[in-house]
Amino acid sequence: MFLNTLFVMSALLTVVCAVLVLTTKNIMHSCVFLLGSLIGIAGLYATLGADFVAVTQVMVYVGGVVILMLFAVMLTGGKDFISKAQNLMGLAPTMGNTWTYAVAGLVGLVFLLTNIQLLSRLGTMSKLKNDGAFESTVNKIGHLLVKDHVLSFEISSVLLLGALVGAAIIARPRKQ
Amino acid sequence: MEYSIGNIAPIFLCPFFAFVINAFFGKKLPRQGDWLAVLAIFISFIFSLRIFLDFAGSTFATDYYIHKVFNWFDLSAGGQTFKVDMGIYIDNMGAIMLLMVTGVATLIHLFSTWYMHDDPRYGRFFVYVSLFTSAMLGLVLSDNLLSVFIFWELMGFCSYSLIGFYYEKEKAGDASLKAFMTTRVGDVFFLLGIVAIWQLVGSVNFVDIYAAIAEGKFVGQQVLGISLATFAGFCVFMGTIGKSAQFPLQVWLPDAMMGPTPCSALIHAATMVAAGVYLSLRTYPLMVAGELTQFIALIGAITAFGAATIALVQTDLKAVLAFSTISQLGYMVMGVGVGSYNAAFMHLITHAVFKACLFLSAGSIIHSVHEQEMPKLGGLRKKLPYTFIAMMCCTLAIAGVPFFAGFVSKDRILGDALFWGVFAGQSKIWAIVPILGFAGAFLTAFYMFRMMFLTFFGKPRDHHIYDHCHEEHISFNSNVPLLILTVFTLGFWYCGTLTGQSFGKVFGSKTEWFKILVEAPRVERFVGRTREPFSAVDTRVKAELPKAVYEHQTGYVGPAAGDEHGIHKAHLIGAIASIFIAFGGIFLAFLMYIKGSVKPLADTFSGWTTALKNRYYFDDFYVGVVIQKGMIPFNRFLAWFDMGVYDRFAIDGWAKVNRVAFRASRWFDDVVVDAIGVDGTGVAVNLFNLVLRIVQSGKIQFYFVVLILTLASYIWTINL
Amino acid sequence: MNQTVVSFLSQYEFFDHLTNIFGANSLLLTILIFVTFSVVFVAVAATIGGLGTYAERKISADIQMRMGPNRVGPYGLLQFLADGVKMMMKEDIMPRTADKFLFYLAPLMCLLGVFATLAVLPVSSGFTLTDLNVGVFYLIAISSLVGVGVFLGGYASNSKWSMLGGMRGASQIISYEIPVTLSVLAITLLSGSMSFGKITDLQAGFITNWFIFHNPFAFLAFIVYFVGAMAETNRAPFDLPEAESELVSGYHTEYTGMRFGFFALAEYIEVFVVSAVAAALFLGGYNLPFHISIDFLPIQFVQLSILVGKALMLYYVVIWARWTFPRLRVDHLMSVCWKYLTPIAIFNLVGCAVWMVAFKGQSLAQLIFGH
Amino acid sequence: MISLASYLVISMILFVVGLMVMIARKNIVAILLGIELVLNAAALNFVAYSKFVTNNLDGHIFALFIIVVAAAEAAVGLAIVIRFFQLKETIHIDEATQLRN
Repeated sequence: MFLNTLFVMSALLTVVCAVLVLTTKNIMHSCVFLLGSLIGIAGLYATLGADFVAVTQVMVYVGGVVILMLFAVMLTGGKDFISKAQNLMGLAPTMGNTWTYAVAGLVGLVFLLTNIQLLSRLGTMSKLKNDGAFESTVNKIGHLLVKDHVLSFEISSVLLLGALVGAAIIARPRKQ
Repeated sequence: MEYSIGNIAPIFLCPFFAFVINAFFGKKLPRQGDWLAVLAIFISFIFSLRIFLDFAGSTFATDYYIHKVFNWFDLSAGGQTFKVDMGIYIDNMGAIMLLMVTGVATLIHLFSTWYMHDDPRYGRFFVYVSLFTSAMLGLVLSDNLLSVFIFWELMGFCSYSLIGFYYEKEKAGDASLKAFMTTRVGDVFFLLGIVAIWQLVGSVNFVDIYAAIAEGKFVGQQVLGISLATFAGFCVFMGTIGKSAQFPLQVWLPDAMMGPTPCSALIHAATMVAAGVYLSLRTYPLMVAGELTQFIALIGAITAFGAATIALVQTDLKAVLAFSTISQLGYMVMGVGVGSYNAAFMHLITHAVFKACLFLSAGSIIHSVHEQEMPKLGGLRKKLPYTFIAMMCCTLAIAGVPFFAGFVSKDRILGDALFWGVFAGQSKIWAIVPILGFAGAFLTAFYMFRMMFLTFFGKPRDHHIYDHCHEEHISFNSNVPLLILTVFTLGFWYCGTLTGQSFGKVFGSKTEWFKILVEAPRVERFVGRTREPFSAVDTRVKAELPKAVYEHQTGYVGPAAGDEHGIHKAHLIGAIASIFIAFGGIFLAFLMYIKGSVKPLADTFSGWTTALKNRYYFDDFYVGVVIQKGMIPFNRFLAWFDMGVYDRFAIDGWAKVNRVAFRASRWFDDVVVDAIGVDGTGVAVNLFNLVLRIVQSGKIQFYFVVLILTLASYIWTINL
Repeated sequence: MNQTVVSFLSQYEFFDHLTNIFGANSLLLTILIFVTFSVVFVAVAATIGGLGTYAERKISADIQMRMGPNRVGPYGLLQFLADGVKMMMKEDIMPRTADKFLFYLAPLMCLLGVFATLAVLPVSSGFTLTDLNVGVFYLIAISSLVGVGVFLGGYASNSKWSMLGGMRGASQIISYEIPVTLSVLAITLLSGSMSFGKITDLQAGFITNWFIFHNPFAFLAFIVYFVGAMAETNRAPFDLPEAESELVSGYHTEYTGMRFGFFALAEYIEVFVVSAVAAALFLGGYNLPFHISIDFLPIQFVQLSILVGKALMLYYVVIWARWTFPRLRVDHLMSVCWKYLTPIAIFNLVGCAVWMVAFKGQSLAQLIFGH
Repeated sequence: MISLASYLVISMILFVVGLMVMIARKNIVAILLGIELVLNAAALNFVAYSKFVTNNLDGHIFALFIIVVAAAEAAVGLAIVIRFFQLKETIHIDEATQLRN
């Protein structure tokens, strides 16, 4: 019952915020809705018993979204999007126009249908195998990370380092 | 004693590493890294001393040699073999040479730390000197003409840099250029000789050349109508002429005195110029095979006498020494020519010692009084007592006074020359060689003592300079090197007797080591000898090799060893004549410059004196005739040929042909290629473009849509 | 399931009466207890936050040798209530060009971030709302929502001072999260758990069992944590986002009335929370220095008062620091974080790991005095 | 109510919405938002399958790696956006049609 309530709330938060990300015209609002959506996903993780993943999701994305917002503000300027009323046909930098939304809707529809086509076969698979009590995943994940998945763990650390250095190099202002 | 590469390579590598380190970090090192250079050459000296003691000290057989080879590069392909080897070759002569070079170089390095210490480019001097020393040692260690040539050129470069060391002076720059260009003439011939030998022997290794000579490969081989051996020997000897400043390429050496005095001592007296003689000694069998001995003897004699005459009128301290160097080198070359292999090499060694000492003494004087014009000096004996002792001993040695080294070696050369020219039954015209040799010896004694008297005796002629001169004190780096060298100007170090003749033995017969160790290469024993790999330790067991026998040998190692009587007679005459000539020259100098009872003969031979002062007009001849009248008109002719004939007919005519061809091709280009090929392609591309432009929009979202739709269609396809 | 206040209360007899009323295993009862406790927690926390403003003024007055507030109530103790009433009565102004949605959202987000941390705050062995097994991690994660609130507040006001304050706040909070997290990670390493309950239980006993005295690295980690936490809560000397001499009032320049009150309240509660967390992680938490059965209900209140007392002592230190140290410059602020605190924190982490391996997890006191 | 299908449907909606954001929006930062949504949809799928099908924690590990990759992607992506903005003074995606300058 409790889990069901949490699931419904999280699912609604996720889906509604995701749709709002798509439809809202202000990039900052989009970012906030994205944050909502991601926190909703964290809630979904929690309903799946993935406590560590859920908290990591919140941990990473709250900071990450703030950064995204910072960039959005710095690169587009906040004021324009508040003072100017947006019409759907206008070509403001943040937004697409009707045309792009139409294309996006079409493509989304196609992909939705594709996915439904795929998901329709899953009826036989959706059996809850692990219906036991909630147990902590932290220790197990720790063991998995340093035993079974140690190579990918190390590679991901190299990836992060590379991304860090690469980002620093790319973003460094160059003297022309 | 087994030698591996680790025992030998440091001789060459120590100075080389000192050069590398000093060149890059010298300025950061304390004292600009001079201690490094000195230390390096001293280490080389220690290693050389070890080798020398092994070779001379009854450890090896007399005909033992170390020869280690590694493959430098191998371009063999198909049936062709093209392997170039590098290696180390040390025989008795090489061991003695190594000891001489490292020993003299060590002392000169030490002296340089005193002589050069106020110089603004103090560190750089040691950089050059280290490089030079390593190149010289590399040359001595080389087992083939190619690496000899490499080190030869490296020394040429060092010589160039050191002559032009004071490049602020225009004369120094000119002198360095002159030295470089003049020796280059000889080097070109030398390279030609190497190529000639290569194409016959397939190798330029000394051992292979000796073996080839022994096998008679050179017999009957001709190039350009002359014998190949003659051609190759001549070309190699031209290298000697250039490097050892023989007639007619002697002009560079006097000018080379523009360099710092220690470098003059090291390069232009003791080692580099001796390298030319060393080379001709190494290739002596080739010279014999090419029947060049008479030519060589004549060149040597002319050089020895001519340079001695020029030295008579020089007033510059270093110029006298420079001409005396040329003259002494002439004696060595003459010794090679007359077959006095042993004595020529001995003279090389003794000359290196006393000439280095002389130059260092001159350096000491110059550094003390800051003047090198002899007429302004005089009476320095009291101010510079140690320098005086050193210089006096060396002068006695070079003048050929008995008991000194110069007498031993020069007398043997002259005795051999006398036998060769007079008693050996050749055409009488070759008597000119000993005559010029003895005349040169007389002049040598005269001009050397003239120099001594003018410098050290009499009253000081310029009191300002005299008073400025400081009293000399014993110091490890100013006059101790001189005194050490002075010790070795005595004759008994080199032979068993004080006089060099069979009489006057003092230390018994066992010290006649030089004669036993050094002999002309007997080419036949090199036939079929296999090479040792570089890393291998010598496998020949000590016991198998005959020991060097140090007992009194009456047998003479010289030309035509059969004619004992003639040789003995010639040497006896030669020795007596030498003694008289030497003392005669000294006495004449004494009369002229101390007593003043005989006037200098300049007025009597005024025309000749003028010629002498102009150095026989060689420089003028080279500049005025060879270059002005010969080279420049020739260049003009070439330029005319280039512009007038080649340009006009060949190039312009070809251009005309091209123009016609061009018209034809333009038509083809315009009509066929352009209209059909290029424009047609353009139209085709344009058409294709119309389609592609829609797809290739550069808009990433469009690509993304296509990607997604493709993915969706793929999923649909595999699912349905 | 985790240890929660509900499962704690279920061992007492009065719980049986409650189950009789609501029915066994009733969701309603669970929710009722949770809601009750949450409301109490929030109320208490808000009171502490409100008293924080009073304490701030009183302590600053003490440091500056003034009287401070002394009119409302005894010793001016009710000043915060008066302030609260004033704020609620004030006109709620919003700039015309502000982003309305975000302008409303920002202070709420701040409050949300702070109050959500109360869920895992280990106030006592029984009264803790829930003892998550990823509690520490959760606390750090959820408290960074405050940064979002600060940034959104700065952005939504559409004022350059607010914007600058918001930018500074965002960069500062995100940056200082790193040394703080690394320091907390060191404690996680020492205790082998991320649950507050377990971490606190490991520190039971005498003062030498506290993690701050476990090893030298942990002591350094405490300092790093405390400095970083002060920066994260925008307290002086790290109060760049609201530096009144530079940015008028920083990200909440345009806020008035209760919305401003939310920001202020969130800040003061957050200071209390990080102090409590520091007390729980490093200073032994709610543990008494002697063993006592926790089943006896009043003991819970003793534990509660111990933790709150420790937290308040740290709270005092924070206020003391504010009125003692001058404010940092912006570039200094960043270099303190990235060039000093972060390397030190990494060093601590590695040092703790080495310590755990080298001394088999024994603390310094155990090494010296034996077990 | 809590079944694999429900999670997959949520994940699908997230994915399609992210897709549409990426297609419809012209702001590069907004496109990055879309990418985050898509990545999270995938991660959610992994965790859901881990719970309902494989019954081990490999899905969690994968979700963590997706978060890592998303962080790296955001870092590099934002750096590129900064460079792009320095060059063009806009972050409109349609300006990004050239591979150099």
